[in-house]
Amino acid sequence: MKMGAGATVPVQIPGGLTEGRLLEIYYYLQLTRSLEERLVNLYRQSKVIGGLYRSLGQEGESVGSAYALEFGDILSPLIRNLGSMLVKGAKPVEVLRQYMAKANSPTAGREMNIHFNDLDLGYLGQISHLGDMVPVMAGIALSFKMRSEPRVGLVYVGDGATSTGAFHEGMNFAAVQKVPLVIIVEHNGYAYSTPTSKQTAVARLADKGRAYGVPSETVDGNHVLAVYATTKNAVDRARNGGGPTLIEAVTYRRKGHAEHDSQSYQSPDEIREWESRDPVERYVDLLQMSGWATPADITEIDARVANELDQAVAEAEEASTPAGATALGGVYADRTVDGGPLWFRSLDG
Amino acid sequence: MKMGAGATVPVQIPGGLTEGRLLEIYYYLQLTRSLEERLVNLYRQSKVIGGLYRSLGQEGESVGSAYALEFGDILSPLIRNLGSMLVKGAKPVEVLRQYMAKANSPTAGREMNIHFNDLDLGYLGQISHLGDMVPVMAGIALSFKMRSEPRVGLVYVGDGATSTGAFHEGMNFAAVQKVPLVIIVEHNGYAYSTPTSKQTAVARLADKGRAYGVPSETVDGNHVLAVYATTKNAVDRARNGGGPTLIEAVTYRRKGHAEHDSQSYQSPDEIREWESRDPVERYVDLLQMSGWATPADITEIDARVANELDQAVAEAEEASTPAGATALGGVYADRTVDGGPLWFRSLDG
Amino acid sequence: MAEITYLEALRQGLEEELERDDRVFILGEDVGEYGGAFKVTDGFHERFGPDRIIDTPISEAAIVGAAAGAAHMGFRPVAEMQFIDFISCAYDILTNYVATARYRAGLSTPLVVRGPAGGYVRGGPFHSQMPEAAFFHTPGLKLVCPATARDAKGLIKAAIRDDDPVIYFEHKYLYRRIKEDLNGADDVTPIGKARVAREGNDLTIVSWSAVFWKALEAAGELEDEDGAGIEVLDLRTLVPMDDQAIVSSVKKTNRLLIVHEDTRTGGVAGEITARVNEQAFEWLDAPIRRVTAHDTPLPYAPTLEDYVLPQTADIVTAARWLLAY
Amino acid sequence: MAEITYLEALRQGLEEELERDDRVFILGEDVGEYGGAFKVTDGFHERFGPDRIIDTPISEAAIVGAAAGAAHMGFRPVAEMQFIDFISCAYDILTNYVATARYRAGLSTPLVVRGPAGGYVRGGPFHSQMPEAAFFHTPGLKLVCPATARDAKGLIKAAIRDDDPVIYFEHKYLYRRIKEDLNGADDVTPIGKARVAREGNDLTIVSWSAVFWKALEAAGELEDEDGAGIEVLDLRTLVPMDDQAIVSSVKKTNRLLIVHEDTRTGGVAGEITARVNEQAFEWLDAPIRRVTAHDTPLPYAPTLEDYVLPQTADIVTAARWLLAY
Ligand SMILES: Cc1ncc(C[n+]2csc(CCOP(=O)(O)OP(=O)(O)O)c2C)c(N)n1
Ligand SMILES: Cc1ncc(C[n+]2csc(CCOP(=O)(O)OP(=O)(O)O)c2C)c(N)n1
Ligand SMILES: [Mg+2]
Ligand SMILES: [Mg+2]
Repeated sequence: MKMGAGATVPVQIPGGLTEGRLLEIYYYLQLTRSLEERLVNLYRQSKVIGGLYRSLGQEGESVGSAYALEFGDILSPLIRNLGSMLVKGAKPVEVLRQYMAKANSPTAGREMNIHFNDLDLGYLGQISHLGDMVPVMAGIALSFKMRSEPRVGLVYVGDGATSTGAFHEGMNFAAVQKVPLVIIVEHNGYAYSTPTSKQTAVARLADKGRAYGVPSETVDGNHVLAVYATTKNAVDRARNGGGPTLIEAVTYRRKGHAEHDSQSYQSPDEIREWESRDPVERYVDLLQMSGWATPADITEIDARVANELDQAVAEAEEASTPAGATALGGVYADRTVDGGPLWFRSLDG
Repeated sequence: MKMGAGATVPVQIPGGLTEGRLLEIYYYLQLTRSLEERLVNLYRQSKVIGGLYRSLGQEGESVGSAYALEFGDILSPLIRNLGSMLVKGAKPVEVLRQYMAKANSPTAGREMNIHFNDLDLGYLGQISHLGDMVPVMAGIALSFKMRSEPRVGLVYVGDGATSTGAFHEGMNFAAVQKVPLVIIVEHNGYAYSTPTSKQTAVARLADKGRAYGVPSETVDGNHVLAVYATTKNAVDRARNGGGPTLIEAVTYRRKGHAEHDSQSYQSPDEIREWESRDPVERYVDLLQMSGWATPADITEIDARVANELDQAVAEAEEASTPAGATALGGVYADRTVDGGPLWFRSLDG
Repeated sequence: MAEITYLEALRQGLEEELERDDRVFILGEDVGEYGGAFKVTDGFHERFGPDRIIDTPISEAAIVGAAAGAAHMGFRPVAEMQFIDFISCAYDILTNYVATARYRAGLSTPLVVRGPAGGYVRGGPFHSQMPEAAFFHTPGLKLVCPATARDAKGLIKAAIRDDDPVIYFEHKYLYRRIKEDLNGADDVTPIGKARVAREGNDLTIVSWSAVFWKALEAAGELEDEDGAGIEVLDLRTLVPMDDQAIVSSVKKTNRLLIVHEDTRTGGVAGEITARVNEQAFEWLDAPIRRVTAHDTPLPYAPTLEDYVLPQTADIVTAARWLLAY
Repeated sequence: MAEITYLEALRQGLEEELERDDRVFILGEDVGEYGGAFKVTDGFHERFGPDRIIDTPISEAAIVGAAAGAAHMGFRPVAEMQFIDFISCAYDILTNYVATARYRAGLSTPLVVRGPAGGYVRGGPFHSQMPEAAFFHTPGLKLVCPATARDAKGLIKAAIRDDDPVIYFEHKYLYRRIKEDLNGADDVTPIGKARVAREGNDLTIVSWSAVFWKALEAAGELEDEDGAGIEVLDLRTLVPMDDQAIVSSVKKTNRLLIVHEDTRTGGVAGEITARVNEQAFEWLDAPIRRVTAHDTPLPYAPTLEDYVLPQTADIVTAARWLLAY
C-alpha cells in the first residue's frame, strides 16, 4: 500500500474493496465526468444531434451503485446514469457515436444518446417514458427468480419519475413477487424545473418504499463508498432471496435538465453549496486522506482517461452517418413482415 | 328518548349524532341490504342484465362513510358502494332500472348497474377501469379548492385497485395539491379471487398513504359509527384546508365477486367468522344496547324499507326497454357532430 | 374425437405450449387457483404450479412490462388481460416499450397479450371492447383474432411460438357458442394468412372474429334467397395483413364489403379500403363499403347494443346494395 | 401589426382565453414558473398566478383525470403534455373516462389536452410522435391539428370554448419556423372546417399539420414545372372531419392524394380513403394514394428520420404518378 501524502494513518478499506478496486472506482468517476465534458465540446460544435443531458454532481451515485453489482446482474440506467453504464462495460466510443447518431453506433442511429443496451454486459436500454423501466426490470428480476439464478436487477428512478403509474405498478409487482430487484431513487432535487416539493408531499423519498412493504433507506448520494456499501447490502439481500430494496440516493443536479436549459429556477447559492460536496472531489480527498491513493495515482488515472477519450472522440468523429434506407427493417424478427420502401420511393422521381 | 329493552343505562350518542340520525343510518343499512336482496331475486328471474355485485357485509362501511359528508360534497362510489349512493340520495327505483337496463333508467340503458351519477345530489358515476376515479376525484376536489368552496370529495378504492397506476398518480396529485379529498380504501380481503397477500406486500393498507405524505388510519369497517366518526374527522380536516386523508376500512366481502362467482377460494369458516361480525346486526345490537332504539323502531324501519322496495320493484319492472335508435346521440354536445344511423340502416332491407 | 368449444380449444393450445416449452408461462389477474375470470386457465395452477401460472396484482402495465422483461431473458410469457378492455392501461408500455424494442434496441420480446374481447354479450362500454385499431396502428406488434375453434388453438400456438409480441383477441361471444372437432391436432395456424371460408364470384366479404359468423350467415342467406355467390374471407390476422388474399378475391368478384365489429371512424376497414384501392382499383365495379359498429361507446341494454353493433341483416342489406350497384 | 410565430400565436390564444374566461386554467409539468419545456406558457405564472397555472407531478393520467374532474365542475382546463408522446400514459383515462363521459353519464367534460407533436426535429422515437390515429378512433374526442399561425391561435380558442374534450396537436417543427401577421385578431377557427389553401383542377391533396406545408410546396413545384393545377386542403380538424370539403374537391379534380406524417398502416389516410370511396367513387379517375411515414418507430439520425418521414419530393413523385394515371 502506497502512503497518501496527506494521510497520517492508513484506514481500513470498507466493504471488502481492495485498493485496486478503489482506484477503479475513481477511474469510472473520472471517465464519466470527462466523457460528458467531451460531449459538451462536441455539442457546442453542433456535432451532437439533439440534446445533451449531464450528470454533473451525480456521478458518485451512478458509479457507486453500479459497482455493487456482479457480472450477470442487469441494470437499467436513466439519462443521468452514464456512469452506471460505463461501470457495466459500455464503451465511451459507443456513447459518443450514439450522441452523434453514427451508422456504427450501438443502435445504428435509431435511438439517441445513452438509450442503448448490452444484456450480456448487463445494461438494458431505457425508453423516454419515465417509470416504464420499473415493471420491465421487475420482469427481468422475475426471470432470475424463476430460473433460480443468483442474479440481481437494479433500476434507477428519478424523484420525478416516482410520480408515474408505471413506477407504482412495477414496485408493487416486484414487492409481491419478491424478485431480486434494487431500486435506486435518485433524489437530485428537480424533475426538469419542478422541485421535489411540487412532486410529492413527502420529504424523504425512502418513504415511497413503505407503501410496498419494501425495506427502504436513504444514503448520501455524493458519497461514492456509502452508495456502494448501501447498494451492496441491498444487492446481497436480493441475491439471497430477500426481495427488493429501495434506496434513496440524495444528490443534486448541478446542470440544467439538458444543456439548453437555463436553470433559472436553481439558485446560484444552491448550486455552489452542492459544488462543495462534489462526489468526485470528495472521493479523491477520501482516497488521499485515508492513504488509499497518492496524488500520482490520481494523475495517472486522469491521464489514462484523457488518453482514452482522445482516441474515442477521434474514432467516433470519423464514423459515417447511416444511409437513409437502413431506417427500414428490424421492426419484426422476420424482415419479410416489415415491408420495404413505400411505393413512392420506388418510382423514379 | 325511548329506552331500549336490553339497555340498562342510556349511553351518550357519539360524533354529534342525534337519535333520529342514528335511526336514519339504520334505514340506509337496511335499504342497502334489502335492495340487494331484491336484486338477487330479479337476477334469479333473469330480469337483471349482466352481473350482480353484492356488498353483503360491507354496508356499514359504505353507509357510515357517506353519512359523514354534507350536502354539496361529492363522492365517487365503486361497485360495492350502493349504500353510499343511497345515502347521497340515489333512489332504489333508479338502481333497479339500471340493473334491468330500462329506458327510463338514469343512463337510459347505456351503462350498467350503479354506474350512474347525479352531481347535484353528490355522486359521480364510476367507470370499470379501476383506479381512474381517484385522479378524477382529485380534480373535483381541486375545483373546490380553486373556488374556495367548503366542499369535500370522497373516493372509494378497493384493496385490489390500490395496485393501479391511476390510484398512485391520483393520490400523489391530491397530496401535493392538498385538495379536500378523503380516500377510503376498502380492505375486504379479496380482489375477485386474489387475496390481499398476493396484491401487496403490506399487511395494513393504511401504509399506502405514507408514500404520499397523507395522514392515514385504519378503522373497523364493520362498525358503522366508527367508520362514520373516522370519516367525519377526515372530512372536517379536508374542509378546513388540511388536505387528503386515507382511511383503510377493514371489512370482508361475504359474497363472491359477483353472483356468478362460486367463491371457491373463500373458506366457509372465514365467511362464517365474518358473518358473526355483520355490520348491520352489530349496529342493531348497539342501538338497542345503548338505548338509542327500541325493537319497535327497528321493525318500523324494516317495514318502511320493505314497503318502499315493493313499490320500487313494481315501478321498475313496468318500465320499458329503450328503443334501439336511442343508442345514438349524446356522444358530443352538438348532436350534428355525432352522425346519425350508418348507411346500411337507412336502406330498405 | 369430440367437438370442443372455442374456449376449450384456446385452453388446449395454451396447455400444449406450456407442456412443450418450459419457457412459456402465464401471468395475469386471477389466472392461478381461480383459473381466470372465464376459466381459460382452469386447472393450470395445479398442473404447472404457481411459478408458471402467476396471479398478479391489478396492474396491467406491470403485467405487460414484467412479461417484456422476462421475454428479453428468453421466456415466452402469456399475459392475460381479465377483459381486453383493460389493455388500455398498458397502452403506453405496449406501444412505446414493447413494440419498439426490436427496432430501437435489437431486443427480442416474444410475448403474447391475450384476453376476452368483443360485444354481443351485454357487457356495457367497458367489458365489450374490440380495441384492435389502436394497436393495429403500432408497428412492431402483431394482431390475431381467431373466429373458429381451430384457429383459437392454432393461433395461440403460433402467437406463443412467434418471436415478436402478439396481441391475441379472443372473442368472448364465441367462447362457448361454437364447437369444432379438431381431431386432437397440434395444428399451428400461420400468422398472416387469411382463409377463404366460402367461395363465390359476385361479392367478397372480408371479416374476422365474431362477425365473421354473421358474414357467413349472410352469405348463406344471399345464396338461398338471391342466388348470389358470396366469397367470405376470415382474415384471422390483422397484422401482418394478408393483402394478397383480399386483393385476389376482389379481382375475382369486383366488389368488396368489409365487416367489422369495432366502431367505424379509424377502424381497420379504412386501411383495407386503402390497400384494395391501391392494389385493385381497376377491378372495382362498385365502391368498397363497410358494415361496422356505430361511432359510440357500446351501450349496455340489449336493444341498444344490438342497434350499435353490426347484425346479419345489416350485412345482407349492404351486400344487396353492392350486388345491385 | 407584426408577424408572429406559430408558437406565439398559440401562446396568445391561450393568454386571451385565460383573460376572457376565469374558468380556464392550465396544468402540466413545468408549465408554471418555468413556462413549459417550449415556453408556450412563458409569463403566465406571473400573470395569472399559481392557482391558474399549475405545475404538476409527472403523472399524465392524473393530469388528464384531474382536468376531467374540474371540467365536470364547470372549469375549462387546458392540460399540457410536455411532449405529446407522453399522452400514451393517459390513454386509458382519455379513451375510457373522458371520451365516454357525456355518452354514458351525461357529463360535460370541456377540456383541452395539448402538447408538442411531430417529427422533422431529430427527436427520436419518443419525442417525435404524431399519435393522432389512436384518438381519431375514439368516439367522444375531437382532434385539431393547426398548420398555420392563424389556426394555432384560432383553434386553441375554439378548443377551449368547445363543450367537448379536444386534443390539440401543435407541431413543434412549426413552432418557430412559420410566421404570420394576424392583425391582432380574436378569430376563432371553427372546429370541423377544412380550408382550401390553394385551388386547382387536376389533383386534390389533403393534408394537415406540418406536412401541409410540404404539400403546398409540392403543389407550387408541380405548377411551375408541370403546369398542373393542384388543389391543397388543410384539414385543420381530424374529428369531426370535413368530409364535404374533401368530397367536393375530389368531385372537381377526380384525383386524390392524402399526405400525413404519421405511419401508414391504420393511419388517418385509410379513413379518408374509405369516406371518399363511399361518397365519390364514381368521380375517381385514379386510385386514391397516400404519402405517409414508413411503418417504423421514428429513428433519430437525420438521414434515417428524413427517409422515414414524407418529404416534398415524395409528394411531387406521388402527385406526378397520379396526374399521369
Ligand atoms: C411519462 C413521461 N412524462 C414526461 C416526460 C418528460 N420528462 C423527461 S425528463 C423529465 C424530468 C425527470 O425528472 P426526474 O425523474 O427527477 O429525473 P432527473 O432528470 O432529475 O434525473 C420529464 C418531465 C417523460 N420523459 N416521461
Ligand atoms: C384496470 C382494471 N383491471 C381489471 C379489472 C377487472 N376487475 C373488476 S373488479 C376486480 C377486482 C377488484 O378488487 P377490489 O379493488 O379489491 O374491489 P372489490 O371487488 O373487492 O370491492 C377486477 C380485477 C378492472 N375493472 N379494471
Ligand atoms: Mg430529479
Ligand atoms: Mg377487495
